[in-house]
Amino acid sequence: MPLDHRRLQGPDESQPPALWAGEGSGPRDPCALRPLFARAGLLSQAEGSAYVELSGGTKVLCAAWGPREAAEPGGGTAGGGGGGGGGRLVCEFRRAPFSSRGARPRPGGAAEREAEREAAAALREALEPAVRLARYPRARLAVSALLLQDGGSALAAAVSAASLALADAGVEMYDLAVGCALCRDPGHPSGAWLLQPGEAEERRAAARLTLALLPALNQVSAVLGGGRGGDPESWGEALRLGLDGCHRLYPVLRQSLLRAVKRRDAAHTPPGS
Amino acid sequence: MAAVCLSEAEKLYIVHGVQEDLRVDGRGCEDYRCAEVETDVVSNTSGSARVKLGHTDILVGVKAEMGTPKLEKPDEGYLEFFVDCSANATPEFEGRGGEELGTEIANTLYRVFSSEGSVDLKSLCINPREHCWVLYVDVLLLECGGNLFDAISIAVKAALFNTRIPKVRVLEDEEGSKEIELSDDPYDCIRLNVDDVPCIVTLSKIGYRHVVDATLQEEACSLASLLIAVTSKGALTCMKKIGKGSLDPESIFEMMETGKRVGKALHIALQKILDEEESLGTTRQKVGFLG
Amino acid sequence: MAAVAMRLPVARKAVAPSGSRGDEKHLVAPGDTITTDTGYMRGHGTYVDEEKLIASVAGAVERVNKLVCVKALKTRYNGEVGDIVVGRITEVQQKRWKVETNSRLDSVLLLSSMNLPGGELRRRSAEDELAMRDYLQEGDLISAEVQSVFSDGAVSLHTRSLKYGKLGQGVLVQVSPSLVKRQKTHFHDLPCGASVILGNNGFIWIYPTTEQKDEEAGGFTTNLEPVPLSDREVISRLRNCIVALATQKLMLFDTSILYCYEASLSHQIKDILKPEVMEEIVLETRQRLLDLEG
Amino acid sequence: MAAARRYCVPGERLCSAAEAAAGSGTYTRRGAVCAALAGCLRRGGGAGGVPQVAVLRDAEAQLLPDVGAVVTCRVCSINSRFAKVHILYVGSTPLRSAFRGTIRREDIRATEKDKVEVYKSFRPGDIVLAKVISLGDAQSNYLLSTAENELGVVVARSEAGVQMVPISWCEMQCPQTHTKDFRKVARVQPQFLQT
Amino acid sequence: MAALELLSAEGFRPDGRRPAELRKLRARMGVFAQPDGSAYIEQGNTKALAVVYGPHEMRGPRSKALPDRALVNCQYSMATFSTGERKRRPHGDRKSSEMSLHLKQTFEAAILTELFPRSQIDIYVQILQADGGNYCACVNAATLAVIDAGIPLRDYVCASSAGLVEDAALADLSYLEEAAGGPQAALALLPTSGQMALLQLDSRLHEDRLGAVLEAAGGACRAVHAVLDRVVREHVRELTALLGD
Repeated sequence: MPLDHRRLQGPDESQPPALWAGEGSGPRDPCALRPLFARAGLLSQAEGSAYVELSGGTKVLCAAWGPREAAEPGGGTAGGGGGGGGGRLVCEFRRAPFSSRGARPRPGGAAEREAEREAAAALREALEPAVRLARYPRARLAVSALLLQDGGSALAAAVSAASLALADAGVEMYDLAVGCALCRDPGHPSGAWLLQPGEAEERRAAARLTLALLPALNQVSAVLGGGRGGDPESWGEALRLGLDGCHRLYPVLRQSLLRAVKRRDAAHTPPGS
Repeated sequence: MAAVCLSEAEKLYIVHGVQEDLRVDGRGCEDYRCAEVETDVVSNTSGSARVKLGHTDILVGVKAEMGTPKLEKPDEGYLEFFVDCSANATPEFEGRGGEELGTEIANTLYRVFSSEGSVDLKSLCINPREHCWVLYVDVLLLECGGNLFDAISIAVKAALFNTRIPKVRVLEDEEGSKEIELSDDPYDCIRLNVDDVPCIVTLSKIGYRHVVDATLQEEACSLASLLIAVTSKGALTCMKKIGKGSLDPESIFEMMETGKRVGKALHIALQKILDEEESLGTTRQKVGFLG
Repeated sequence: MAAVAMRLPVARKAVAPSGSRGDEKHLVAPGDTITTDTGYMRGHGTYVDEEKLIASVAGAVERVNKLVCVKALKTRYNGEVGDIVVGRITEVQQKRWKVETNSRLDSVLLLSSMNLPGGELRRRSAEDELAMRDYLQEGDLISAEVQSVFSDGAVSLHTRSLKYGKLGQGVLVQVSPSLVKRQKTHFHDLPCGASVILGNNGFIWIYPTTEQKDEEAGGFTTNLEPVPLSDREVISRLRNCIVALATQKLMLFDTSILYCYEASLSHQIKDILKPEVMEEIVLETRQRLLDLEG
Repeated sequence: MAAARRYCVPGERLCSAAEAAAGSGTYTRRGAVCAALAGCLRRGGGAGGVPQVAVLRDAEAQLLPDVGAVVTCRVCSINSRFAKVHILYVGSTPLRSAFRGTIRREDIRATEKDKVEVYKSFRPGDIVLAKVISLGDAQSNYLLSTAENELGVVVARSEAGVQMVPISWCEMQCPQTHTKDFRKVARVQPQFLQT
Repeated sequence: MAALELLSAEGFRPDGRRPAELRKLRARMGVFAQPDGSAYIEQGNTKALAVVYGPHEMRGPRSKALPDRALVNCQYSMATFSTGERKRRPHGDRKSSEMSLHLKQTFEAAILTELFPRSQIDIYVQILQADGGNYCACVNAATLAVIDAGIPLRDYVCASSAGLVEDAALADLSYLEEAAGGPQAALALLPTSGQMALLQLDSRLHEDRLGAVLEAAGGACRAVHAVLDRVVREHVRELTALLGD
């Protein structure tokens, strides 16, 4: 049998040892939020854009486009219910090929596409209540999120970044959407919930939860969680913790958006006027 | 989704009715429609069940096939979910029309069963790292009358209860090569413990209240629902908001409580009916689709 | 308080047709030769092949003089001029609405065939065309009368009477059109405290009885006040009774609905839909109807 | 320029609805005017003396054609019943992407509607001023009308490729070949004329 | 391994049938409430469901509507658990598209489509359990569903398969007999007029033997017709009795 010399003779699938080593992170304060850096309006080609980074490695870049004519007339009414309703929000979520280390599905493989599509659907459900779609009849708004590096709590960061990008694009919204993730550490004696878990914590976790809050309206726009989280009281506690986390993140996002607006304004107003 | 279109006045009538705890079909907010459960309806599967909940009609077949364990969990078997929204349910699902909903439901099922311990996966292992049983849980949607998630989860649990996996022995010769021998006796089989298999309770927010087991018409009136997977012991294994709208934090807490309460009742009723069916033994006259 | 009822399915009991009147009828299935006599005229549900009159659907043969028809047990709605129908708007087009009436093609309601706010004799202007969605939009329910039937079988409706028009709060039940008995009137204010419209197309509308009958503005303003609980109970009970009658295949008309309603009173509203209760109350209704006939 | 400009983000409560009317870029919720855009706050006197708050952005980028708006569009195809156009401008704001619109035969001019013929009114490539009369429905696009003196063709080219000159409300002439073509000509208002 | 004996010396088949004998056939009309017509059929261990929607307004582009008759639209689908080895997709593969096309051709021949210009009739069949004769079970189920929907038919369409083993023609093949790879034919017949709606022949067959195989298939179709006819009449009689009036 002819040997294939061009390729290394190794197992078909392999993982770097780091995956199994685990990190020797000490106990941490479950309520601690990882520092968040956000900047809106950094891409010039997109109408609106935002970049969100959680210290510890999660990096998400989002771009948003304002109203465009819906691809086919009437295409939106099928799912819209109630006839000539508002516009459609189209969301996309992509993981960069270099976003994560360790065991990940083959890039561009069916499993990865499936995971991306599920995340995109979750993103849409989290953002839809925040956008005034009724103001954009027969039009289509688009948001695209690119996960550059996955260091845990990626979907939550994507929700925050996407809502900043939409606001930056000048889309009319009821509120910003702030995302926050939690996980339940199996090692911890009381099984406490951790806010904004890192990648390692997320992988070990017995249960995970991602929330999105519209802070001014005090409405929850996304709840997505699974795992062995215990009885409703425990999940309720997680929810409270997470919502509190969202409230604490909100000022950061707000500031970054205001900064972007001022920058834009300054660029358009000639100096001295 | 097979959505129905309602006039504003009809929606208003439904919303007001929910407010008064009297739904259009006379139910209260926490009442399920009458459900019919039958197991062992497809004979060439390892386990199967058919559940009718109002007009929603679900057929689930479980097939056990031999596979290789996943790398992360070398000593466990695993479950694979597939949901076929067939054109039987509504012409909208023809061709690839049902695919989107099907993957959404399948993804939710993965999430619901992601909790360790819902099914004893270790018992599905034949020999670590090499062979295990893969349970293909295939859901077929035959008719769609609202509340798909709950009906499907009931049917999945019933089908898993009905599943019988043949016992196998691993024979090892001197050289270390292994051979798998299937038991000759068809009655010699493993059964799954389904005590911890969760059921989904979908709570649809209509007006200021929430209802369980919404019909298609009620689903059209609801902007947001919370889907909760509850085990018979009252533990939650999955939580998910679905729909275009958003929810009040307070109402989420209420919904979780209701979900737990209703979920427990659901498990008791289901277990009772499964036991009752089993007690009838093999002499039970099967009803199936001919009934 | 959460109620979850589960059961094993029960095989249907074969209905003993002994001595029932079904035997007297001439029942045919597709492909059956009804007659080889060439003197007959071909009606619905039949076709002619090699000078034989052959059935194309399964059902009972009906002869009216020389005309031979076979009436199928269950079909889509076949429109006839003068029928009362209940329909749902599916599309707003230029100058007309498309209406779903369970026919084989969507029915149409022309802008010119309806009463517009402001009276009968108003000219339909271009503004009316643009404001069509304000009158009726997708999802709205209307009651109407069949004005004409096109050659391809599509139905044209009109609402040029105050009793027709947009429907307000209430509940719609859809049954097979063949279950609705043809009567002089299809609008009934039932003595139990609610009203029904028995559309010939099998759409049945149950709504609270209103005090004043003639509404102004041609029925475009809908009453958005909550319906009182007592009325809701009656409507829900009626709805479940109609579903029960339809499941058990009993003809729907005011008396049968009323009898069934009365038979159901000993049960809770939500229990009516249990198979055994349905069977029981419909059987009782059947018996009372037979007694009535004498 | 006033001292500090106030900037706001969506969801921010601006004032109570009793104090001021909600202008563009805002919405009212539970008796309060809230911002719907990220932008600069402006208070001003609205109609009837009631003060109005609005949130403005530098560029009115997100404008959509609305009923009643005058739009500039290019004709892309015609048939006997209607002309299909691409909407390029709303008022004087360019759209970032073209929206499709339809001018039906009966909406071309205000009088003698039954005698209108589409090909005597528009030709593909014409630049037309029109007014949005409806957002259309599932089948159709934006419905536009030119049934006013001020609306209709403003720029058209002859077969020779030269820009034509209007000679009456229904005719244009090519300055080179002197051939006349039928158009539904707009009487352009002076205030709309920019260099 | 010795080849499986498909026909014993005594003239019995593996499941104990005589060559011309059908498997046990049971059927029911009106299984579901929402579609216009529905039916379920069991032919031995082959189980199929059929539902009919229509005739109704065209879905999708109106331009596809036929001005003089109804469009018949079919989809054949197999439940992923229906086969011995799990199927990956219920439909959309080459084989099921071919089956869908065959069904469409069969029912275009039988339904009086010219009565419903511009409309559409959807027939969806679903194999729940596959044990040979899938196409035939689907045709039979769909016939019942079409009758249940009250759509005019020229005649019943009855289908059955037949094969040839050692000069003997076998009717209504099971999966075991199909898998043996001998010549086999699937026939859809309008029994009263004796017209064929579809005939499909797989593998090589000597032309002299065709007659025997066709005869076996035709005989089986007529036997199927007898059973279906009984089911329909029973159904009609029961409902007419209930409706009274």
